[in-house]
Amino acid sequence: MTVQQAPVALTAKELTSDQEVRWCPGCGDYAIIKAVRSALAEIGTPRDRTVFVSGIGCAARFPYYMATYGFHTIHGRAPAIATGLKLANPELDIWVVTGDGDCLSIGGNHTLHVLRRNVDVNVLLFNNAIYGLTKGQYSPTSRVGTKSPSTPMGSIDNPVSAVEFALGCGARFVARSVDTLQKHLPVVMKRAHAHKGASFVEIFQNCIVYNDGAFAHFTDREIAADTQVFVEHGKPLLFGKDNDKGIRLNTSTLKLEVVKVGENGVTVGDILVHDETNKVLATLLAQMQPPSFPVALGVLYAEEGLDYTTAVYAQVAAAKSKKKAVPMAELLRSGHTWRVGV
Amino acid sequence: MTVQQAPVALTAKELTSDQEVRWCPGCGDYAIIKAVRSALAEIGTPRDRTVFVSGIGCAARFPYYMATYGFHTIHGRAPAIATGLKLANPELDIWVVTGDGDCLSIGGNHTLHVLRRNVDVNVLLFNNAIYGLTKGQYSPTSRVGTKSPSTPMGSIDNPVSAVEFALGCGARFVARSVDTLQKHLPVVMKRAHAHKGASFVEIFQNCIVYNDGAFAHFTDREIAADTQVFVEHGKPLLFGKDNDKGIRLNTSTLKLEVVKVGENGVTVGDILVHDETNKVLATLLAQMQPPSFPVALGVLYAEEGLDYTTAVYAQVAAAKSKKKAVPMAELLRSGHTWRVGV
Amino acid sequence: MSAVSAELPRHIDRRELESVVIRFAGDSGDGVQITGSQFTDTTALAGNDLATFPDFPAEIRAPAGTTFGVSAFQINFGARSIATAGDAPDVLVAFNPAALKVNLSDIHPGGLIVLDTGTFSARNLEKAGYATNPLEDGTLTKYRTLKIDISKLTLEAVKEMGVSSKEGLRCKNFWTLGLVYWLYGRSRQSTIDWLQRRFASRPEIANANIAALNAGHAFAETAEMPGEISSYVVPPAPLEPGVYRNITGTDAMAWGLLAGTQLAGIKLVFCSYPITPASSLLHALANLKQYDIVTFQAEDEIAAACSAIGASYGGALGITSSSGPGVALKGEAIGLAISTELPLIVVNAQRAGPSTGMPTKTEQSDLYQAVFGRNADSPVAVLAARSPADCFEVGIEAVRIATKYMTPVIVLTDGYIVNAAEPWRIPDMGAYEPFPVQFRTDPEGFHPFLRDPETLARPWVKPGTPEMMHRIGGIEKSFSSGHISYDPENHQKMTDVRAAKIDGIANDIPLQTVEDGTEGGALAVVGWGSTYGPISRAVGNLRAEGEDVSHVHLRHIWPLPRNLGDLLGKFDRVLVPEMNSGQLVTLLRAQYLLPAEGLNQISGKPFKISTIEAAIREQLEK
Amino acid sequence: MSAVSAELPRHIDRRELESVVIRFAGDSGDGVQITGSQFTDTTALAGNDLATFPDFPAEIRAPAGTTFGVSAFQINFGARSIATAGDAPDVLVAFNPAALKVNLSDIHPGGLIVLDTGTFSARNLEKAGYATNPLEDGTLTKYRTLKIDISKLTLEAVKEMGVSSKEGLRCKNFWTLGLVYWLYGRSRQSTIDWLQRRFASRPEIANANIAALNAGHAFAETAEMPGEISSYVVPPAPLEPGVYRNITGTDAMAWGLLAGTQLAGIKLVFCSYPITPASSLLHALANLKQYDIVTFQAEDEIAAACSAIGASYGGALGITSSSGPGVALKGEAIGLAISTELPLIVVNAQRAGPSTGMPTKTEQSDLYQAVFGRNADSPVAVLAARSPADCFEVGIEAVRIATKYMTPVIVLTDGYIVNAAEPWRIPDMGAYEPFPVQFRTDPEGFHPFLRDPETLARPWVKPGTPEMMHRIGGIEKSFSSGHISYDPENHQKMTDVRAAKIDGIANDIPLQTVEDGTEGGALAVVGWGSTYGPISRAVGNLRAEGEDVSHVHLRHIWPLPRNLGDLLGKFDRVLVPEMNSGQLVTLLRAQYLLPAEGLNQISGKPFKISTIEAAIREQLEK
Ligand SMILES: Cc1ncc(C[n+]2csc(CCOP(=O)(O)OP(=O)(O)O)c2C)c(N)n1
Ligand SMILES: Cc1ncc(C[n+]2csc(CCOP(=O)(O)OP(=O)(O)O)c2C)c(N)n1
Ligand code: SF4
Ligand code: SF4
Ligand SMILES: [Mg+2]
Ligand SMILES: [Mg+2]
Repeated sequence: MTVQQAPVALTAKELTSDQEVRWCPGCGDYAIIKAVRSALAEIGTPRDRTVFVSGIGCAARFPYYMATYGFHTIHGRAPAIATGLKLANPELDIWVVTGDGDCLSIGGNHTLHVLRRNVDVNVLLFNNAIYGLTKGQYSPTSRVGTKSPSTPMGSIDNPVSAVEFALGCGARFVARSVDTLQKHLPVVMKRAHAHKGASFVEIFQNCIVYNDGAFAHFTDREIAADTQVFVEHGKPLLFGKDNDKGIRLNTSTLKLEVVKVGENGVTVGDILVHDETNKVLATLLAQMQPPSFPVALGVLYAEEGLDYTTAVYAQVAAAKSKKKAVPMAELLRSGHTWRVGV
Repeated sequence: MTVQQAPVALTAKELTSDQEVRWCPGCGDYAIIKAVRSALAEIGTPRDRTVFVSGIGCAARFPYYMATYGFHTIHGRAPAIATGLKLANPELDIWVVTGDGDCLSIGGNHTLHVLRRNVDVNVLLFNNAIYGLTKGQYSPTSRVGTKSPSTPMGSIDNPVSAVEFALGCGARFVARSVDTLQKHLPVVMKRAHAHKGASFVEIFQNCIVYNDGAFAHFTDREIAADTQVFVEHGKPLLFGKDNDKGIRLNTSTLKLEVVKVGENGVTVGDILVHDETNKVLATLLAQMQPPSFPVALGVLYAEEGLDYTTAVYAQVAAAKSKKKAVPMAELLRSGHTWRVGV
Repeated sequence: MSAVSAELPRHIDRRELESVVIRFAGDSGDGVQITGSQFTDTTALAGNDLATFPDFPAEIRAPAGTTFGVSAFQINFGARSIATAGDAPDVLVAFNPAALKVNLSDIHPGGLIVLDTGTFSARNLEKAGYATNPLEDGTLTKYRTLKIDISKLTLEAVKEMGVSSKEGLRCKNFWTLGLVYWLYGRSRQSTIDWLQRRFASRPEIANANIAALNAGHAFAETAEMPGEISSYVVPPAPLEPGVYRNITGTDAMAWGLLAGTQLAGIKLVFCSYPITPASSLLHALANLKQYDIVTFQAEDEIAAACSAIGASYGGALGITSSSGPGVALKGEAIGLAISTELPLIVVNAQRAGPSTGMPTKTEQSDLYQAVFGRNADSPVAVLAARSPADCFEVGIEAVRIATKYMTPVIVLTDGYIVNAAEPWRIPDMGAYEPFPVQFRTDPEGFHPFLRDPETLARPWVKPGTPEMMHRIGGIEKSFSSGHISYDPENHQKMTDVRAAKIDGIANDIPLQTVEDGTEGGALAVVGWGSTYGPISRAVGNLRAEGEDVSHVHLRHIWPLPRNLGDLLGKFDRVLVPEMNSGQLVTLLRAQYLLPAEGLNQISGKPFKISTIEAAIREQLEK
Repeated sequence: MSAVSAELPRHIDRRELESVVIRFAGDSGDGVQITGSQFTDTTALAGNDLATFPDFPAEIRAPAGTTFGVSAFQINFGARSIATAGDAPDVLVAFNPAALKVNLSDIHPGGLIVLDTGTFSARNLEKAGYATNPLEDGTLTKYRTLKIDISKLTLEAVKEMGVSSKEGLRCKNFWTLGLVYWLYGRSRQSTIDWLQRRFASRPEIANANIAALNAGHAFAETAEMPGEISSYVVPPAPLEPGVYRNITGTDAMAWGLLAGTQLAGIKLVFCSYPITPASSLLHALANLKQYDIVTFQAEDEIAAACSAIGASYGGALGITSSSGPGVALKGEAIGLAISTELPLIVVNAQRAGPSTGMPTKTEQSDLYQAVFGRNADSPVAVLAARSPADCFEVGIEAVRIATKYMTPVIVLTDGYIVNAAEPWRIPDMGAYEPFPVQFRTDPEGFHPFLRDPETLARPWVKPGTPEMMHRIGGIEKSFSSGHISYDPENHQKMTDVRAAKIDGIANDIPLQTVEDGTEGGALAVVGWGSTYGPISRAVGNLRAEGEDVSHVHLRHIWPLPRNLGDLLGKFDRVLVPEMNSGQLVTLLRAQYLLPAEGLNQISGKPFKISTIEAAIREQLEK
């Protein structure tokens, strides 16, 4: 936002539209919308300055359920539409809601460019590793071997890692959370919103109908403590039930390893401290996968930088101060003209 | 290639078609085609098993000048077309020739997917950081501030780094070279060809007409020794006129630094040894930029993995062994049928 | 309250019925589609002709009990030839209040409504938007109703079967099916067999469903059934002798494309991106890999079209499929195939638009896009399937034209055709003449844009063929050398020859015949695609009444059959019913300067026979 | 050999000329386009009417001396109104052998050819594909020639100016221009002024060019010029009084769109992706940022269209532009704008296709794409500009329709129109009635698909407006609530209302008038777009001969003017010349059942007047 306004008082209920929600009962999207509403209530941007732009998919139904402005567009193109909207009015708070197919299959190119341009919009990727709306085909984030109507013998494509991709695109804010983490999610969203420039948030979302339990190996409550690490800037990367496991960098192999504090002489001082401004660290964290590693959640990377529309309007202002915007009638007469008759 | 065949004897001349070359005099593309011909002559795949597929742009004229099979397609789609071609005939040697606009602007999504799927084609990106064919608009790799017909006040988008992008997409072979490096280029291309799966090679190419000298700050002969480092698996990352500068990892900041062997007690043993199987190292190297760092050239990353069409045909074979391909007449009668009359 | 109460007009006529239309409707979770397809299979085995129309809700899994979560399946079966799924159901089976709410207005007075009273709770009535209970407020007085607490009776029937009560309740569709089987004198055996196969690994589920099926049947047969109702009889239809099966448009298209590539002797590479209602073709072909088929789920529709083109360049037949919005994305790539003269098939399962529109609803509004929807002068062949089974023939014909003329072929189906099923007399594969592709291998005098003097097709060369190396691309090329050419006269010549090639296909397709009626007269009703059913029935009905009306149905939309203009010229009037705002009619008027008129319905639903009959009568009265 | 030799027929008639066509041709590096535009400016100042046609080579910078590197610029100027760049040049200025080779066949016998003999080296002759030297082998006997070693004379003229010999040789176009100025009695002053401005920072270059210009002029004037040649006179044309300028289609469109948004009182957001020949509009608008214009080079055409739609959703006017293949990619997004009823302008600078085709050559073959090229029933407004200057009016009209009717408007120009320039009488901006957009801000009774009863347009609401929060999307919505709706009748109603809205635009545009001729008669020649020039001249010529032929030219392609059918019905015959295979003619035949016939040229070049004249005569003789 270029204009800072005092936050207004808002409740989750005021952010809820009158439309009947049409996700399957038990869908992770319910949890996410709850978290978004609570984050937005805390952020306090007036509802009339908030816009949700989405593509197509189950996730993309999101805007209908928010009592803000909303645009449910076409498959994969939400980042481009959001860019145009931001160009027209940089003062809007724009959220892009997208699914793994929408964002990384058909929409991969627009995701790349909205991120590298650093357009000040917040991209929320609901990753359920499946095409929900079209009834269950595998997606670019589905693990190899996913059986689906289009891959009855199992998928063979290597999945893309959403956050590694975002980092490779030049994203300056990359974060990750899980649909069920109702405390963590709003925090991440507030950070994304506060970041000036494009923010990219991957949310692991359970599709109960077509890909139930796709992330259970690190989201199940019983094992979560050992399979998730919450990264926080300036804090050591510790995790585990007893918070005694940690991530250490093996400087000779340049690879991460999981160690236990107190074992083999490992102290907390040996544990990597998270630095969200270090892109290489973010890449290393992004690559961690169970079972060898916990999944890194939180803000993996955040780097300040000029956002796109600010730069665009700075040029418009510069143009105005350099060349006078003479009235149309005068513009038409600029350059060579000549008079006939009269 | 699935079928290994003995290489045939080939000369650069035999690889040259009878079509008049239509690049501007002095264009870097001339040097690249020379290097490609010499690499192909050494590789020795018969001309009739080699196919060049390109999109649209100056670079994309490439196939016309090769006495192999060639398909000059549409803007940005060469990776998708090459994928289909490889699916139809996995025994072909397929090279994709693409420009920075073709590959990273309109074609970004197909580049992502051909790389993550690991389709066994060799992508050669001729990066001149400009749109040559359409007369000089800035491209996604143009540095900020590029004045061009569409950005008369200078471009404001952050450029994308081709190799960081490729790594983020999950590419398993990523290399870099320069149009004028006539010894280095063929070596890189031979490595790309030998790699089974998708290979991605970025070639810095000078567009003498619209972006002359865009890379001069690290390609000019006089300064090249100090602004380029040639990475080789298992060898220390040394460079400089006297080969006494090196790249070291600062393990506390997790950042690279340039040091001088012999100064401040630095020995060759302190210098990072290139490990082309380490993706994080590749990311670090990819990020190095003049003037603080030399540009890393050579094979930044190479990791074995099942290639796409091998997996596809393995499934076809598995399907055949599991379900009999009964004749059509029988297939039509499978499941419930009933007889009327007779 | 007893489990059943019947309010039936007395003295029901137990006569043999010529045809019956039943609609099953319920929550997405009620197994409505399975019930419908089991009834269909059994009905087909009984020798009736039939047509079906599955109607899916737009939501994946809408909250239970809501109107927008209602799924329906309609079947029309009869002792005579059946062309459509029927205008209005004679029987509605409603598994819950929402299903009743959504479907009631389609039932004509006196129709039979079978209801599960067990679902008419206050909560469900509210979710369905009923202020008062329709079972009690007189809503249903116009209809015959069978109000049964199916839920309760099902739970009783399965209680000994070792399934949970949730699983038990899921059997209520089979209980109901048992009842309906009794009504029409159907055998339960094929359904029992199917359940045993389907739940081979969970026999308790199979047994529970079978128990429910039998219980529903027994219920109808026994005293608990109101005495006035007995079994109807719908005798077998006089079908052509042969072996029959049921087939959906999707399966018929998959098999037709496979059969076509076998007749052509080439590999099929199918590249697509999921979209409703086109995805099912990808699913069907993905299950046929044993035929050396490669299926590829691309990253988007552009990549799908482009990879198909790449495959065709490689010497396979590249096929892609989508629905309207996805086909829109393929336009530029189709232009490349036109310019490089590569075979390509684009199957468009049309749906209601514009834009996302109503993805689960049917429409025929992509004819303009197929014929005209690209930049530049870029003609292609366009075919349309008229019914589920017809997809087989159209699939083969598309392969023949694409490979013989080295051209893209656009095939139009629609949401109705791909999902619906009809009985199909399995054709004799031996009767199809093979049309093997001749790849060029002779380098003598070769260039890639040489032409066959008869078809005007260019030679097809597989990369990998010795000494045939050549380059092609989307830039204009010289007629005489195949190289890039910017020569003005050459461009004219190439544009003309591309058009002439497509135009020439008209010499290689059957002359247009009259489907039903005479070669001239007062009125021709011209249709294409899935309007076949209602038009043929409407024309048939009115001809039976002695009206001078004939039915002409197009398979070839472009080029049009050579004699079509003359044929239509022999009628006083031409009426063109379309599920769009008038697209074929534009083509016919422009081509033949005939004052053809449109009958246009854009509601996401197939035409009713009565709508077309009314329009015909109006035309005849003019 | 002396520096000049002339072979001219004796006794040249020194009469005043009514019009002259000159073509400058040379290597891309020869400064041909600059020469042409300087000649144009000077000619305009002299009071002639004129039209120009720049013809760029397909290559960026082809190797010097090759035929495919030849660039050309043609100007037709006269003492009467000039409508086209002329059929065949009276004068060819050829800067090298390749330029002669490529252009000679267009010159009619007796035409004047000015040659730089200094470039006729063996090497250059070979590169141009000349086996023998055309200066010597009789090739040129049919023509009048001025063979001058311009290279040598230029170097001599600039040798004192302190430029390198490479830079000096680059002045030869100005030497030649000086000579041509003398031939037509032109003042050098405006060119001298231009050179001084252009090379303000390198005065030695300016001076060298001025010296060359003067030297060429002096050469012609002095004894070294063959005695038989003297200056021709082309008197001023009787132009309407006013202030004039030269303008290209690109600049006129940029200014028209800007003027339109000013009249509408909204911000212009222009989103595009480069493509020949559309890119120049992006370039032009990128230079107008001081008008609060935002220009955005998107990652591809889809993103360009989508970001424009996003901008319109945001309350600006989103405009996108491309050429055929790029517009093909925008089809799906245009559908979204149709469904959500957002204003959007899509400017298509048409080029020769299909596929990549001949990007630098002109064509009119995207009319089908504009009118029909999308999935589903998705009507939009389509406008076409007839000439470079007309782009200004069309740009304004497109903004008016898009914002008033909340609809996409497709604007068709072409490669000829965008690059060519013509003198333009600068309109009085005060004469344009503003059409300010009224954004809705009143929440009372609001929903986003309410409609203005007259225009049927829905209200436009800027996000950011208090208490007007709402959601829109590409799914079908309820006519009465604006919410998602799958209701069959509603879909029919919405489809009908979308069509009626576009159709209603016909009530808000001028009735079709006859450009030249009468409201009825033997033959109407109906054109659209850039065929305006040759049609108007051909019809004018034949009417001057007393033929009964009239010219009707369309700006509004869809909807068509209300009276068009009636108007055309008053003619015995209708002829439709198009630079495509017959696209408007399809529309007219389908709409009006008129036996309109096409005159079709698909060569990448504008029609010659003579071609149209011949076709008219043929029609009149039928
Ligand atoms: C152009 C286009 N192509 C395809 C589709 C069909 N389609 C709708 S949503 C979707 C993918 C949904 O997957 P995802 O983005 O992961 O969202 P989810 O439903 O899982 O939330 C597809 C393929 C479409 N609507 N438009
Ligand atoms: C669909 C489409 N959009 C745009 C173009 C115009 N176009 C041709 S090449 C090109 C970009 C060229 O840049 P690059 O890929 O970097 O190649 P280079 O010419 O620099 O080698 C563009 C925009 C096109 N031909 N097709
Ligand atoms: S299909 Fe999956 S993602 Fe879609 S609404 Fe249902 S549970 Fe959620
Ligand atoms: S424009 Fe640039 S990239 Fe293109 S051919 Fe010329 S020098 Fe090479
Ligand atoms: Mg998903
Ligand atoms: Mg480039």
